[in-house]
Amino acid sequence: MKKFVNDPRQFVAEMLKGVALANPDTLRYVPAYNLIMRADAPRDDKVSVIQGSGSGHEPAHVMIVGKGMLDAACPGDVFAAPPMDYVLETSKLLATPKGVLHLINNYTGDRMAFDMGKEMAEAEGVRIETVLVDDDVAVADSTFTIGRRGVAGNFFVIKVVGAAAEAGADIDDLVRLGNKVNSVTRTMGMALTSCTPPAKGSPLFELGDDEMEIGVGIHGEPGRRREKLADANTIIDELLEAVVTDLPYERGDDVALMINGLGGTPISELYLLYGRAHEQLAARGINVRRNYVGDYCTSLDMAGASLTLVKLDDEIVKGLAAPAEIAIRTF
Amino acid sequence: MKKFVNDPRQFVAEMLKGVALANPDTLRYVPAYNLIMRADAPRDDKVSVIQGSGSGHEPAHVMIVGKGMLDAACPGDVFAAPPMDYVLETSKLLATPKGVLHLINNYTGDRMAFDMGKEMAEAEGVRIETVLVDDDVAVADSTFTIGRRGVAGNFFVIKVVGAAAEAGADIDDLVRLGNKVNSVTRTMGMALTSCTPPAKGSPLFELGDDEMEIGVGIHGEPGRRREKLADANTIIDELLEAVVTDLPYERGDDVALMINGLGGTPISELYLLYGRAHEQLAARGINVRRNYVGDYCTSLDMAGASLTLVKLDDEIVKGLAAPAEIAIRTF
Amino acid sequence: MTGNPMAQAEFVVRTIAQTAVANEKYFGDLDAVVGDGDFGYSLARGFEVVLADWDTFDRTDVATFLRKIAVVITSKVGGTSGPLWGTAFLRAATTAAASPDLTGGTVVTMLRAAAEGIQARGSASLGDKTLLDALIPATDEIARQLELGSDAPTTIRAAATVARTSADATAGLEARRGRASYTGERSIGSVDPGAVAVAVIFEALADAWPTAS
Amino acid sequence: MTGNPMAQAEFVVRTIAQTAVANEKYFGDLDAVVGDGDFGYSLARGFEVVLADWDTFDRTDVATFLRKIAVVITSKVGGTSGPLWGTAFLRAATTAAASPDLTGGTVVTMLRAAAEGIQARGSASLGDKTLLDALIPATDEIARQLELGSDAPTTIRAAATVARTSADATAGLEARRGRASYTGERSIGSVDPGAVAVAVIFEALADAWPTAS
Ligand SMILES: Nc1ncnc2c1ncn2[C@@H]1O[C@H](COP(=O)(O)OP(=O)(O)O)[C@@H](O)[C@H]1O
Ligand SMILES: Nc1ncnc2c1ncn2[C@@H]1O[C@H](COP(=O)(O)OP(=O)(O)O)[C@@H](O)[C@H]1O
Ligand SMILES: [Mg+2]
Ligand SMILES: [Mg+2]
Ligand SMILES: [Mg+2]
Ligand SMILES: [Mg+2]
Repeated sequence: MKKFVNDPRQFVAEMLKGVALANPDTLRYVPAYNLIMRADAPRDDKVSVIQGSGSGHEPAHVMIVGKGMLDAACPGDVFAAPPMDYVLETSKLLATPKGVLHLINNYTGDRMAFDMGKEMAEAEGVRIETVLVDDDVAVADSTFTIGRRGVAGNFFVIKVVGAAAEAGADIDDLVRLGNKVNSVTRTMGMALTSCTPPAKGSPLFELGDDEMEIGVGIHGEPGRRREKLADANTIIDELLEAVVTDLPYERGDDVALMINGLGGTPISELYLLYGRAHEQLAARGINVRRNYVGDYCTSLDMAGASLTLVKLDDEIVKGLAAPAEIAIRTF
Repeated sequence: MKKFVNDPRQFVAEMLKGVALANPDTLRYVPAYNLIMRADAPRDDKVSVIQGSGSGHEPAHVMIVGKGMLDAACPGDVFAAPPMDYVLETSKLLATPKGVLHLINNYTGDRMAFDMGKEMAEAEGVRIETVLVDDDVAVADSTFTIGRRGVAGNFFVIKVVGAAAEAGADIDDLVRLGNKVNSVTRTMGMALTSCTPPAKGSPLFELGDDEMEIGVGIHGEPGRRREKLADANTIIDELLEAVVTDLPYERGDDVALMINGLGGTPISELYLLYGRAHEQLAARGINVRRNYVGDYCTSLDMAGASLTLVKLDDEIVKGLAAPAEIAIRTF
Repeated sequence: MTGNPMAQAEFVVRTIAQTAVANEKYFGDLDAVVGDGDFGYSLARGFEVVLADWDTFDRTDVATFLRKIAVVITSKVGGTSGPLWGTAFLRAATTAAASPDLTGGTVVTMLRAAAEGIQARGSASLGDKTLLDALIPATDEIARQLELGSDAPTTIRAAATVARTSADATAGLEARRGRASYTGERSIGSVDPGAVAVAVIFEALADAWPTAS
Repeated sequence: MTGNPMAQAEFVVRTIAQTAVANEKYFGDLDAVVGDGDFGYSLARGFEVVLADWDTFDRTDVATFLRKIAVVITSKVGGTSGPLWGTAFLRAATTAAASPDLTGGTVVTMLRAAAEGIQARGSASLGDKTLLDALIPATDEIARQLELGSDAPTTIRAAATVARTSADATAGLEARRGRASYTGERSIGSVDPGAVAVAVIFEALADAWPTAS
C-alpha cells in the first residue's frame, strides 16, 4: 500500500490531529466524535451548519470548516457514515437559538445516522433542519434506489448556505437556499484508477491499463460502466454531455464550472480538463462566470475527476462570492 | 498511462490554456513562449519577478503568478528548462525601469537558459538580477556537482520577494531578501511511487510494492537511496532529522513548516504527516509559527511528499503574511 | 443450551461478535466488489468494543442486556451497518422485554422484530439484495423447524443451511439498496456482504451450539 | 562526399536531425534510468523544427547555415540540451566562418570548438559522464585517422567505433553534471544518454556516408 499511514485504524484520528495542530486559533478538535468545529462556534446569532459523511473525501468536510463555510464536521471512518452519536453530540455542542442545519449527502448510512441523531437531539431540545445534497447524474433517479448520490456539488451548497448563515439568515431561509442550490447543481465523475482505503490496504477494484470507469461516486465503488481509456477531450465531452443535458443547462445560462480532482490527479491535468470544458460550454452558448479547479471532494488517492455545473442567479452568485476562511489555504 | 492527456506534445499548452481561460481578468497567456503573466504587468513602479523551470511542478510556477507573487512564469516542457528565447522574450515583455528579477531553481538547464537569456536581454537594455534557489538537503553540496537543487522551498522565496516587490522594493533589496530566505530554507523529499511524464507514457522508474525512494527531487529522477517502505511517522522523522540538522534549526527557533505533496498524494495524508512533524518539532523546542500543507511544487503524479522548514524573522514573517492573489484558489 | 435465558443471550451475542471480528477482511473484501469495502471494518470495530466491554453490560435481564449491546452498536459502528444492526438489536430487546422466558417462539418473534426494524430503518424489502435476504428465510426456517418439533441444534443448523443458500442466491439479484445499488446491473453476479455475514454468523452458532449446550 | 562544403554540411546536419527524431524514445528511456527522461523528447522536438524548416535556412555559406541551425536549437530545445547543443553548433559555425573550405582539418577544429563550447557552457570536463565523453574521443580519432591518411568513410567509421566504445564506457563513471549527478553513486552502471546519442549519430553518419558520397 503506497500511502502515508501508521496504524490504519488511527488514520482518521491522526489526520484530524494534523488539521487541528495546523489551525490552533480557528478550530477546535474533539477526538471522541471525530469533530472539527470552529473555535468561535456556536454563536447565538447564527445557525450552525454541520456536515457528516465518511472520511476519505478531504478537503471535504473537515478541512472546509471555517468562517462562511461549515461550523463543524464529524466524519465517520473512511467511507463510513459517522455513527449516530457523533451526529447527536455534534448537534448538541453546536446548538444555538437559531438552530442547527444538517447538510447531508444522500447516502443510506448518512441519512440514517443523521435521522437518528436528529431525533435524539430534538428530544433534548435542539432545533434541527435538514438539506439533502444529491447532485450526481451518474445515478439514475430511480424509485427503486435511495436516489442520486451527493458528490462534489456539496461544496456549492455549503458555500452559499455558509455565507447566508454567516450573515445571520434564519434556518428556514437556509433550507430554502440549500435546496435551491442543490436543485441547479449537477455532477458527473469518472476514474482512471481505483483507490486504496488504508484499512483494506489494496485497491477497491482493479482497472486494466487501458480501462476507465465512467460514473463513479466518491467511495471507490465502481461506476456505471467500464470503458476503454480515452483521451482527455473525449472524457470531458462525455461528462459534460451527461451534466448539461440533465438539468438541462441551456444557451444563455450563466454557470459555475468545477473540475474536481478525486485525490490522485495533479492540478496540471485538472486545468487541461478545465480548458476543454470551458471551450465546449462556450460553444454551447453557456457562460462560465465562476470556476473552481482543484481537489474539493475526493475519493482517497483515486486518479480521476468530476465535472460540476451550477446554474447561477444573483442570490447564488452573492453566496459564492462572499468571503470565507477555511483550514485549507495556500498562504 | 493513467492521465488526462490528448496529444502529449500539447500537454503543457493545453494546461496553460486552461489556466488562462480560468483567469481571464488577471492573467495574460502568450502561447509562443509558454508565458503566463499578470495582466497588469509590467508596472513602472515595481520590479518584475519571474520564474522559469520545467513544467510538471504545478502549481509551481504558472499557477502562482499573481498579485504579491510572480509577475510571470515561462515554463519549458515537462521537466525541461525553458528554451533560452522564452527567457529572453519574457524578460523583454516584463521589463520595467526598476528591473527584472530572475528567480531560478538551481539546475544546469535552468541556469544556462537564464544565463543566456539574461545576457541577450541585457544587450537590449533590460536590467536583470538573479536569485538562485537551492534548498534541497538531499543533494550533498559537493564541489563536484552543480550543487543543491531548488525544490519546494522556492515558494517561500517567491512569496517574500513577491510581497516586497509589490510594496515597491528596489531590485537590490529583492536580491538580498531572496538570498536571505533561501539561506534559511531547507527541504527534503521522498517518493512512494514514480511519476509518468505524458510524452514518455510510462513511469520514470520502477519501485517495488514494499519500497520507497528517499531524497528524491522533483523531476522523477531517483533519490539518494531506496529503502524498505516504512510507516508515516518513520518517514517524517527521517525527513525532519535531515532538514533540522542541516541548517541547523535549533531550540527556540520560530519556523514555517511546509508539508508539500508531490502530485499524487491526497491532502488527508499530508495533514497526517503535518501532525507528526509539528509534534516532533515541538519536542525539539522548535516553534511552528506558520504552516503550509498541500501541493506547492509537484513532480507530476508522483505519490510522495517533501518537508520544508524556513527559519523566521520579522522581515520574513511580514512577507509571508502579506496578502497575495494567485490563479489557484479555493473560492 | 437450555434453561438460563441470559446464558443463551450471552452465547449468541458473543458468537456474533467473535464472528464479526474474525471475518473483518472477508466481509470487507466482499463489500469491495461493488460496494466501498468498509463493511468488515465497520462491523469489526463495533463488535470489538462489545467484546472489550463485555463484563460491563448490565445483565438485569435479557432485554436490558440486548439494549446495552444495541447502544454500543449504534454509537460505535459507522456506515449503514451501525444504524441497521443497532436497530435490529434494539427491536429484539423490546420483544425480549415482553417475553423474558426466551422460548423458541420468542426467538422467532425477536428475529422477526429485528428484520422489521432493519426493513423500516433502511426502507428495504426482501429481494433488494441486503442482509434481509438471508435473515428472513433463516427466521422462517427456524419457525418451520419449531413446528416440526426439532431440537435446538437441528433447528439452528437448518437455519444456517438456509441462510447460506439464501446468501449465495443474492448473487442473482440486482442491488436496490445501499452503496451497491449505484452500480445497477453490475451488482448482479456477486453476493451481498450483509447476507453472507448473516449466513456466516448462523453457521458459527450452529458449529458452537453442541459444546455450549 | 567530396567537393561541395554546403552539401557536406547539409548531409551531416540532416543526418543528425533525422537520428535525433528517430531515436526519441530510445534516448528518452536512457535518460529515465537516473535522469528525468526528457532528453529524447527535447532533442526530437528541436530537430523536428530543423527538418520542418529545412528549406528556409540561409545557405549563403556553411557558417551562416550552421548559425541558423544553432539559433533553432537554442530557441526551440529546452532542458540542458538546448543550450549545450546550440552552443556546439554556434561554435562550429564560428570555426567554419574562418575556414570555409571544410577540409578534414577544419572538421576536427569545428568539433573541438563544439566540445569546448559545451565544456564552457556546462562547466563539465572529460570523465564527468556527459556527451563530452563520446564527443572528445571520437574527435581525437578523426584527427588520428587524418594523420594516417585514411579516406573519409574509413575515418568516420573509426570515429563511430570509438564513440560507441566510449559511450558504453560511461556506464563505469559516476555522474558529476546534469540531473543524473544527484543520484551520486547510483548513476554508476548505466550509460550516459548524451554520450550514447553522440555514438548513434556518428554511426548513422558512417552508415549513410557511402550512399551520400
Ligand atoms: N437500505 C438498506 N437496508 C437494509 N440493508 C442494507 C441497506 N443498505 C445496505 N444494506 C446492507 O448493508 C451492507 C453494507 O453495509 P456497509 O458496508 O456498512 O454500508 P455502506 O454502503 O454504507 O458502506 C450491504 O451488504 C447490505 O446487506
Ligand atoms: N553540465 C553539463 N555539461 C555537459 N553535458 C551535460 C551537462 N549536464 C547534462 N549533460 C548532458 O546532457 C544529457 C541530458 O540532457 P537533458 O536530458 O536534456 O538534460 P536535463 O538534465 O536538463 O533533463 C546528459 O546525458 C549529459 O550527456
Ligand atoms: Mg461505507
Ligand atoms: Mg530535464
Ligand atoms: Mg460498505
Ligand atoms: Mg533529462
